[in-house]
Amino acid sequence: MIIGILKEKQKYESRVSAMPETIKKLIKAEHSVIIEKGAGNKSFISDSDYKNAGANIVESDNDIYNKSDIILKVNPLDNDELEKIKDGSTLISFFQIKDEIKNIPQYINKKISILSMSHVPRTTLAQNMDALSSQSNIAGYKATIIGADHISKYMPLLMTAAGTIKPAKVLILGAGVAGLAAIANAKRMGAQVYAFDVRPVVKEQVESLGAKFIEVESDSNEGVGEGGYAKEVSEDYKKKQAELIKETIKDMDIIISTALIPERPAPILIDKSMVESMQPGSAIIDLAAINGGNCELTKCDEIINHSNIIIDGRSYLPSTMAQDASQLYSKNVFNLFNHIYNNDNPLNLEDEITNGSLLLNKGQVNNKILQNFIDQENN
Amino acid sequence: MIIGILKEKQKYESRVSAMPETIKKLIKAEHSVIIEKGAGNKSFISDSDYKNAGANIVESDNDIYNKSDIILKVNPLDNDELEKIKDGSTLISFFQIKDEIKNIPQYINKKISILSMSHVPRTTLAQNMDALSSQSNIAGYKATIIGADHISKYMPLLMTAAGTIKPAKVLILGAGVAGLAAIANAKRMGAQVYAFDVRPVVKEQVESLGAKFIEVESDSNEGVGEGGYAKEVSEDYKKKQAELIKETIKDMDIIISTALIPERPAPILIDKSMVESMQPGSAIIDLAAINGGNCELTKCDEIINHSNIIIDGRSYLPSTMAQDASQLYSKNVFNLFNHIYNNDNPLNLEDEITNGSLLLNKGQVNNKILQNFIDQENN
Amino acid sequence: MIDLSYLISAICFIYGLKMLSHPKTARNGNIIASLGMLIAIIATVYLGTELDIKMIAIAMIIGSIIGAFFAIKVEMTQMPQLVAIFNGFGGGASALVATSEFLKYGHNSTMFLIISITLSVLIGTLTFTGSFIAFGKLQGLISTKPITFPGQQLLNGILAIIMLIAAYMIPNYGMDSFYTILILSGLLGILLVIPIGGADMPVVISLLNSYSGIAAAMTGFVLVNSEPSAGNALIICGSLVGASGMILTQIMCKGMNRSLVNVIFGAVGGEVEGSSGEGKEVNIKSYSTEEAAMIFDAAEKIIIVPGYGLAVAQAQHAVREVAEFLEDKGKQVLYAIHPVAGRMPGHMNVLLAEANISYEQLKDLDEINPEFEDCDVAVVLGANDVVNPAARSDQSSPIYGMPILNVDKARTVIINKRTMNTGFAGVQNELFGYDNSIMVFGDAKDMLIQLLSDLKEL
Amino acid sequence: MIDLSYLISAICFIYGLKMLSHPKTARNGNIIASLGMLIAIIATVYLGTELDIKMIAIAMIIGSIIGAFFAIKVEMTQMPQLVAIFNGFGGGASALVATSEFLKYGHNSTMFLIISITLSVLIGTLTFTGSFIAFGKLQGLISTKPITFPGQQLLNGILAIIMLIAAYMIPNYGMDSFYTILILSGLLGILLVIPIGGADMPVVISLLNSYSGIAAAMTGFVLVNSEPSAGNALIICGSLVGASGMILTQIMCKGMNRSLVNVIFGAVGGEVEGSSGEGKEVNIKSYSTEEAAMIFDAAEKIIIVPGYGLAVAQAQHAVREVAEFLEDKGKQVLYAIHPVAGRMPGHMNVLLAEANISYEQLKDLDEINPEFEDCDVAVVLGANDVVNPAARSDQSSPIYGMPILNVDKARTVIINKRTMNTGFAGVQNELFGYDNSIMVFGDAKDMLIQLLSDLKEL
Amino acid sequence: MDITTITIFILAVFVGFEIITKVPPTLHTPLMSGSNAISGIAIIGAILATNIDGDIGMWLGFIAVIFAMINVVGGFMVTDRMLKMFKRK
Amino acid sequence: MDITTITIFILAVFVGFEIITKVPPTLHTPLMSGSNAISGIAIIGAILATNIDGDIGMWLGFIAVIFAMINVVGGFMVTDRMLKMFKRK
Ligand SMILES: NC(=O)c1ccc[n+]([C@@H]2O[C@H](COP(=O)([O-])OP(=O)(O)OC[C@H]3O[C@@H](n4cnc5c(N)ncnc54)[C@H](OP(=O)(O)O)[C@@H]3O)[C@@H](O)[C@H]2O)c1
Ligand SMILES: NC(=O)c1ccc[n+]([C@@H]2O[C@H](COP(=O)([O-])OP(=O)(O)OC[C@H]3O[C@@H](n4cnc5c(N)ncnc54)[C@H](OP(=O)(O)O)[C@@H]3O)[C@@H](O)[C@H]2O)c1
Ligand SMILES: NC(=O)c1ccc[n+]([C@@H]2O[C@H](COP(=O)([O-])OP(=O)(O)OC[C@H]3O[C@@H](n4cnc5c(N)ncnc54)[C@H](O)[C@@H]3O)[C@@H](O)[C@H]2O)c1
Ligand SMILES: NC(=O)c1ccc[n+]([C@@H]2O[C@H](COP(=O)([O-])OP(=O)(O)OC[C@H]3O[C@@H](n4cnc5c(N)ncnc54)[C@H](O)[C@@H]3O)[C@@H](O)[C@H]2O)c1
Repeated sequence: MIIGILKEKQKYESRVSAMPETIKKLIKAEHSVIIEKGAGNKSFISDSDYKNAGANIVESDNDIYNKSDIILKVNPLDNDELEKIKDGSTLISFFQIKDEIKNIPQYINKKISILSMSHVPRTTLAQNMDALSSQSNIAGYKATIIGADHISKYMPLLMTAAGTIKPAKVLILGAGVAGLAAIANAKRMGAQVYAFDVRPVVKEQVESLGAKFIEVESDSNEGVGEGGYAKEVSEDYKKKQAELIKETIKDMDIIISTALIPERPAPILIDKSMVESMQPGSAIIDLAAINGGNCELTKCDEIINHSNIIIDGRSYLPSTMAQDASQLYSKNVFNLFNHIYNNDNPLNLEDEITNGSLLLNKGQVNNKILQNFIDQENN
Repeated sequence: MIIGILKEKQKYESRVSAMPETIKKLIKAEHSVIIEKGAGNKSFISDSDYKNAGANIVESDNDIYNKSDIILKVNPLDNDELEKIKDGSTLISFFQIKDEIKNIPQYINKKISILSMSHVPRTTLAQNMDALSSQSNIAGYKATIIGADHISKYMPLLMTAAGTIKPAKVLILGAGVAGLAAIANAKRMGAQVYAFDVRPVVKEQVESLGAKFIEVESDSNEGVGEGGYAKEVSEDYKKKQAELIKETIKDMDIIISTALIPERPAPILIDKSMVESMQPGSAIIDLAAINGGNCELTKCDEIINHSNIIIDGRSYLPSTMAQDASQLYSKNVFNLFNHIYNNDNPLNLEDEITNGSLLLNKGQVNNKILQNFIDQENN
Repeated sequence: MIDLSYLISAICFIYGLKMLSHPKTARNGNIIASLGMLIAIIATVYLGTELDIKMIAIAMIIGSIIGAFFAIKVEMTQMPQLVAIFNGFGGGASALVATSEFLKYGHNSTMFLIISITLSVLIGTLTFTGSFIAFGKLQGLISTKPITFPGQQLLNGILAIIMLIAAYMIPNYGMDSFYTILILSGLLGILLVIPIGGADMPVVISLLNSYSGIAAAMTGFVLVNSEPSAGNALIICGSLVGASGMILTQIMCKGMNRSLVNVIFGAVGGEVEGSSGEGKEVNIKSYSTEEAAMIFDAAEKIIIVPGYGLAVAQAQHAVREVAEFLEDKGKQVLYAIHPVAGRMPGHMNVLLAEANISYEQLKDLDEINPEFEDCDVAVVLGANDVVNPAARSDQSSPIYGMPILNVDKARTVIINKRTMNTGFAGVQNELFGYDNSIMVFGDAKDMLIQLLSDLKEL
Repeated sequence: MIDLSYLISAICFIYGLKMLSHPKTARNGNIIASLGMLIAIIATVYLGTELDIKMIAIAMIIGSIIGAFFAIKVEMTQMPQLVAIFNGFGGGASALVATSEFLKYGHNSTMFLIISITLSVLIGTLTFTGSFIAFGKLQGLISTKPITFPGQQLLNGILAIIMLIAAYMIPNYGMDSFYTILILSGLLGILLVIPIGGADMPVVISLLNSYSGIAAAMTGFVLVNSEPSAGNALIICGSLVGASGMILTQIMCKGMNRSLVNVIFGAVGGEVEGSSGEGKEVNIKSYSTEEAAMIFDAAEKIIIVPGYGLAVAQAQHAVREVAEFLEDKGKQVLYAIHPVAGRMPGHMNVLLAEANISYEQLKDLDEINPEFEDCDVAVVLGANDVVNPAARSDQSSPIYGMPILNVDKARTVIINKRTMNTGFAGVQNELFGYDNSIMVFGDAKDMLIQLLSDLKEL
Repeated sequence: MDITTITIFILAVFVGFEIITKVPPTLHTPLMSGSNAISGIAIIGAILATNIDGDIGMWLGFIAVIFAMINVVGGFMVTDRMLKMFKRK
Repeated sequence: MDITTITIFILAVFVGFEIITKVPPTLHTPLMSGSNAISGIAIIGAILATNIDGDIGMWLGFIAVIFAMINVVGGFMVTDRMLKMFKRK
């Protein structure tokens, strides 16, 4: 097969969907690879690196869209790209349905197959294809670094001749993959770390990283949805939770919020008054920004200052660590590709992973949620 | 006495020379304190905080210059301020002779006394007045944070489903106070840390923080100057050192350089070719920038990108942590003030600390190095 | 001369026993003890009063052949029952000697002699029958379940009282009393052992062993008048074995977390086999940390496999301490980090870095898997899914296809977790039942701390 | 009845000694042993053959008063010499008893008796004179320096040979031979002890103590024919003390890192007092980790003072382990962080955070200083300047005026560093010589690891 | 019957109690088996018993020798076999 | 002279060797002092010696009793004094 790799066009995107190593593996598996010129630049990979790995460098993305059977990308196609892609080809990339729903008709028209990295099931077996995890982990890690950069205090405890500096207090809202990574790194940096999540199972995980878990008393499985993800919670719970967060937040120096509910806007956990109750000089890193943010005031991809509180809504943290982010992403993509195509029966819909990640199969809808969204659109 | 506290006028300065706590102590010691409006804003201290502590808030700095016997500042006076200061008053602030030499005649003319925070002797007893240490420690700490932010890689080792991420390699050039702080924090963040210094005693200190010391073979006390500071080293040593750094640098992801020699330009340890030999995506944090930098390419207070290597020459890192920096600095200042004025014989020139920090005594030169500089200027 | 020989043989026994209780000297200890025995026999036969050497030789040869035959033939797994039966013969011998002494003196003996003979017969016979029951239980000839019936203890008490009376009556009734004692002792031996469960058998055997020593000592008291030096020898060696056996029994009880009283009267020793909860039954071996420590002690290359449970237990420091101790002993210790161990990417890295375990010791899946084959012990600490062999072999398993750490290739796998519960993926792990697997249950931190102190005590 | 009493008293001694060797039971052990002695004496006096009770009572009262007087009056620091002298009397008593037995039997005794008497007199007298020399050395009456002269060992050898010959001649020359032995033994005792240095005295006393036990045992052999039960009692108790004393001597030698041979023949035991290098001489007490462990064991509140040395030794994990062990024993452990400890601001924080010591346990100067007063042990680990009392009191000191951690206010201060070298500021630290200060020399990490294992063995 | 006999008995009991201190669990069985073999010291009595007058006594002695010998020989051998397993490579 | 005496001696030596195992250094002196007091068991011999005919023997016995008594009483008392120091608060 001919596999095409494109340069990402989004403003803040620095990642690339395949590393030279991955390309070597693809070529070993007797595929041929074409790659757009400069695709790796922002991840500090030169075209010659790609060439050495065996890829063909092409000047224009048109060539790639025309020739490739399968296209590897980080982000889904924009309008322009969607125009260019050849009918019947397969796209492997992140794909949040709620954000892309407007383009779905065109994908269907062009009989595109979409293998969504966002929909790889979160099973033990699929973990090496789980790009959500690998990128969330980066985001969580990086959030603590920029948090430490934003505040005008030390993270660790320090007893010096000029007095004792108290350790910074960090609160993590939502202890999924990103949240756990943030906890781990904030602990490492010496801060006092607190965490909160709706799913009670997370308590043990938080404590396994040495942080304190803040609990809302409630029916124990309130926030547990399908497949280990969170679901929306009751009003009563929301009130208790708001109360708890409100109390806790006052003392915090950094808040890293990662609370997400799949295919839904992010829950608002921090409102304006709560922000204003924080100590001047504190920072909020809102990793849920792209889904609306966990903080009312968050502006996606902007760093704002509200009454001396910094609210960082950058959604592209993985891109700021493009070298590692690209490496992990490209391995995830390759593993998925390999899982699906490296057997006698490619696109075996019996297979949980293949079936789960396949949103469109040559233009045919292969996903319940997607179908729901389409039905909703049509009404 | 009337003690005046000013708002710092320098572009990147966010610190303030006295915290409300310090002011309380001064007032308890029966001094009165006047402070310029908004002096603490950038350190997130409001005027009302100062008021509550007992200070008088004044609108214009003129009032302060006119009324104060002693002026507490972070940075020395600029031309404008020097105009305004009342004759015969005392200034306590940082004071690097080589940078301020042009203003010295005017200080002398106005019979100003200068107590330089930069010249407090580095003795055990004086440690709580040692603002160089407290601020260098911040700079070293912060350098690792911004280093981790600059590079597009993780700091720690990570073994994940999508492959193993190697830990970042960090090289610290110059293991004084700032260097040691950088080592400690980089280790904490999980990086592999190497350090280099001309003073061999530092080896034990570096190792006491768990980092590796890189050694140049040589006469063992080559780089040891007066008072525990470094001195300039021989040509032969410089060559060996350059060789060693050149070899080491190639593998490094972050370089934090802190090498300084008092009252002299910083030694150049990294030249252009060495920068270019580094891996793309790496970063250099040059804490010696204000003294010319340890890297040939460093531009003071700028972050530049040279062939995909970021060179961060910001000299105001302590200001980015203004809350803690101001707190520590104000304690240092208070301790020095207290040491000098809180006894029967103020400005006791027998006292090592007083004598060491007193550069000008009512316009009279009280410091050998300063005298040397003046003599040089006059020739 | 004969006295001196006995003294020397006694010293041999003392030293032998002492050495037997240390792993490194144990084998030599056994040899020294057997040497002591040889000296004692030779002294008795050649230096003693005139004996019918031919007859003795025949008896000795018969006995030796039988003993040697079983000692060589029997399978390793049947050792305990063999010890039980040998022990029974020892007790029997004492009882027989006492009997023949009784026949010699009749009922006209001194008080002291009567007491000695009674005790010797009582304990010897009890040991004899009791050992056979123990043998039967271990061999599976008799149900290993505790066999109990109401009034059991009462019956034992009555038997004891009857024997007491019979002994008191010896001067009057002579042989009749004696036979009563003989028969009832045999019965008592059976009754005492039958209610004890299979799992407690080792303790019982040890106790019977101690009894047979005491029986020998009692026989010594019987003999001491007619044959003072032989009598003394029997007393010394018998009481030595009796006392040390008692201590050993107690140590064993403590090791099994049972009190001696509990074992003898409790009759509660059920099975301690673990069951795998749901699904397939796996047959697991549960070891104490002390036993695990012995295994570590003998190992040279050790691979530690941390999992989520290690993080839950916050045992990162404990594991480093154990590893450092083992390294100080010259062993090689590596950590095998599975890419998905824990609950977040790099979870194990964070954990182990916190304990300051150097990066060089951490090996990822590809590096470490070839190493398991020549590794003596793989220690799985709170990991489960990442070492589940089903991922390699069981196509129906939800984790089939995931690369795992091949811990099962190690000579011995020691697995620590709290229960037989499943891990994150919710699938059974047949590794736990493998022949080379050993489970050590408990919280990882507690277990490691215990292990360390046991290692230090070796 | 008398036999039984002796047996019981022997059992008391055995138990008493056993208990004496464990800190918690030691005192009761001593009481049990003295009870055993009481039983033995009563049995001898009241149950034995007819004796001149009045005379015995007088002698016993005299002896008791002398013994009690010294036991109560003497200062704590003089205990060792007291033990030495008591021991000498014990040996003397054995020699006297043997002498009087010799007078009784004359030279017409059996071979066995002659050997027994000779050994008893030899060892008893040697213990007597040797103990007095040891006493003299410890009390400062005789130079504590090893007193040596050429041919010393040769002389000892000749004396021994002469005695051997004299003993052999007893059947011929009777009393003359005997007196020769008596006198030469006394001389030998002096000669054996005089070349041994003051520092090795404790070992010598222990050895002499063992000898006095052996002397008693030998006396037992002398008596066993005429008074079998008393003889046996002496043999049992004497050999018990002889053997246990020998073991104790060996343990002590090991503790002092000397071999027994070395002590007896080496004559090299010099002074082990530490000197402070330059400047003022401070008189320090250097303890082993074992002794330090005993102090920790008795403490309830412990404050750890880390310094630069702890970082150099990278002993952060070791200190946490020790602290956790102590906490598990129910003790309170705090860390006192001096603001300038180490070589960079916050050095100790970085260090202790790496070992995951919780922030709550770290106390800064102002918080911790009031705590030292009711703290049992302050442990200074590789810190020096930050605990130098000169900063408080010595106006001439370059660090005068710096606030320090007031460790000297603690009941006991244990200071660990490698040498008597100064710290960063280059000033002497008189804390090391304070009465409540104890030095434990060595690298902080090694020392802490050793300490932990010693703590576990208590 | 003599007090010395009792003394010896008691001392031997003491020695027995004291020499077994900490035994690692893996040595429990061998140690048990080894001390079991030692309790075959009854062989001495058995041998002497063969000398007793009267058929019954003698035959009892004969059987006792066989029994004791089984205990002794079997016991030591099986102990050795067990201990061989622990030998390090 | 009897082999049993030797047997008793040897067994007692064994017991003596075995009961002292690990002694913490602070207990060295008290233990030494305590066992020293026990070695005053020579008192038994001394008491019996007072019974010996002839003046010299008797007086030797008298002195021996004094000596032994010093050892016993002084020894136990001083040991107790030392051990009191170790008592916890
Ligand atoms: N790494 C990631 O990014 C990530 C993220 C999400 C999920 N996962 C999944 O998590 C699993 C990780 O595998 P794993 O082997 O590390 O863990 P695991 O399969 O979940 O097994 C952990 C085991 O530890 C035991 N345990 C729990 N607490 C313990 C304690 N205090 N002391 C001793 N043992 C304890 C538990 O058994 P007992 O209850 O019997 O003690 C459990 O069986 C994989 O299935 C992986 O797919 C990984
Ligand atoms: N905190 C800061 O910012 C800073 C910066 C620069 C200077 N200082 C100065 O450094 C000093 C700090 O005081 P401090 O008490 O922490 O340290 P210190 O006074 O320098 O004493 C450290 C002691 O540790 C011992 N030591 C070294 N290595 C050891 C090892 N491996 N094991 C055990 N002991 C070891 C040394 O004695 P041996 O050689 O005998 O073992 C030494 O006396 C102050 O004078 C302070 O002014 C502090
Ligand atoms: N099988 C695997 O191996 C594997 C791999 C990766 C992740 N997972 C699992 O997938 C699940 C989802 O992980 P994710 O990081 O992608 O989650 P996510 O990004 O969807 O959500 C982040 C976290 O926010 C929490 N959250 C949602 N609403 C909240 C609210 N109102 N208040 C507070 N917290 C709220 C969620 O519970 C979740 O923990 C987790 O259970 C994770 O362990 C499994
Ligand atoms: N007495 C005290 O308590 C106290 C307090 C603080 C600092 N100090 C001491 O003061 C001294 C100076 O500390 P500082 O941080 O202010 O130093 P600095 O900022 O002047 O210099 C930083 C480091 O750069 C090094 N350096 C100079 N030239 C170099 C070259 N060519 N290559 C490599 N490295 C080079 C120096 O050796 C020094 O370690 C140190 O010895 C420090 O320990 C003492």
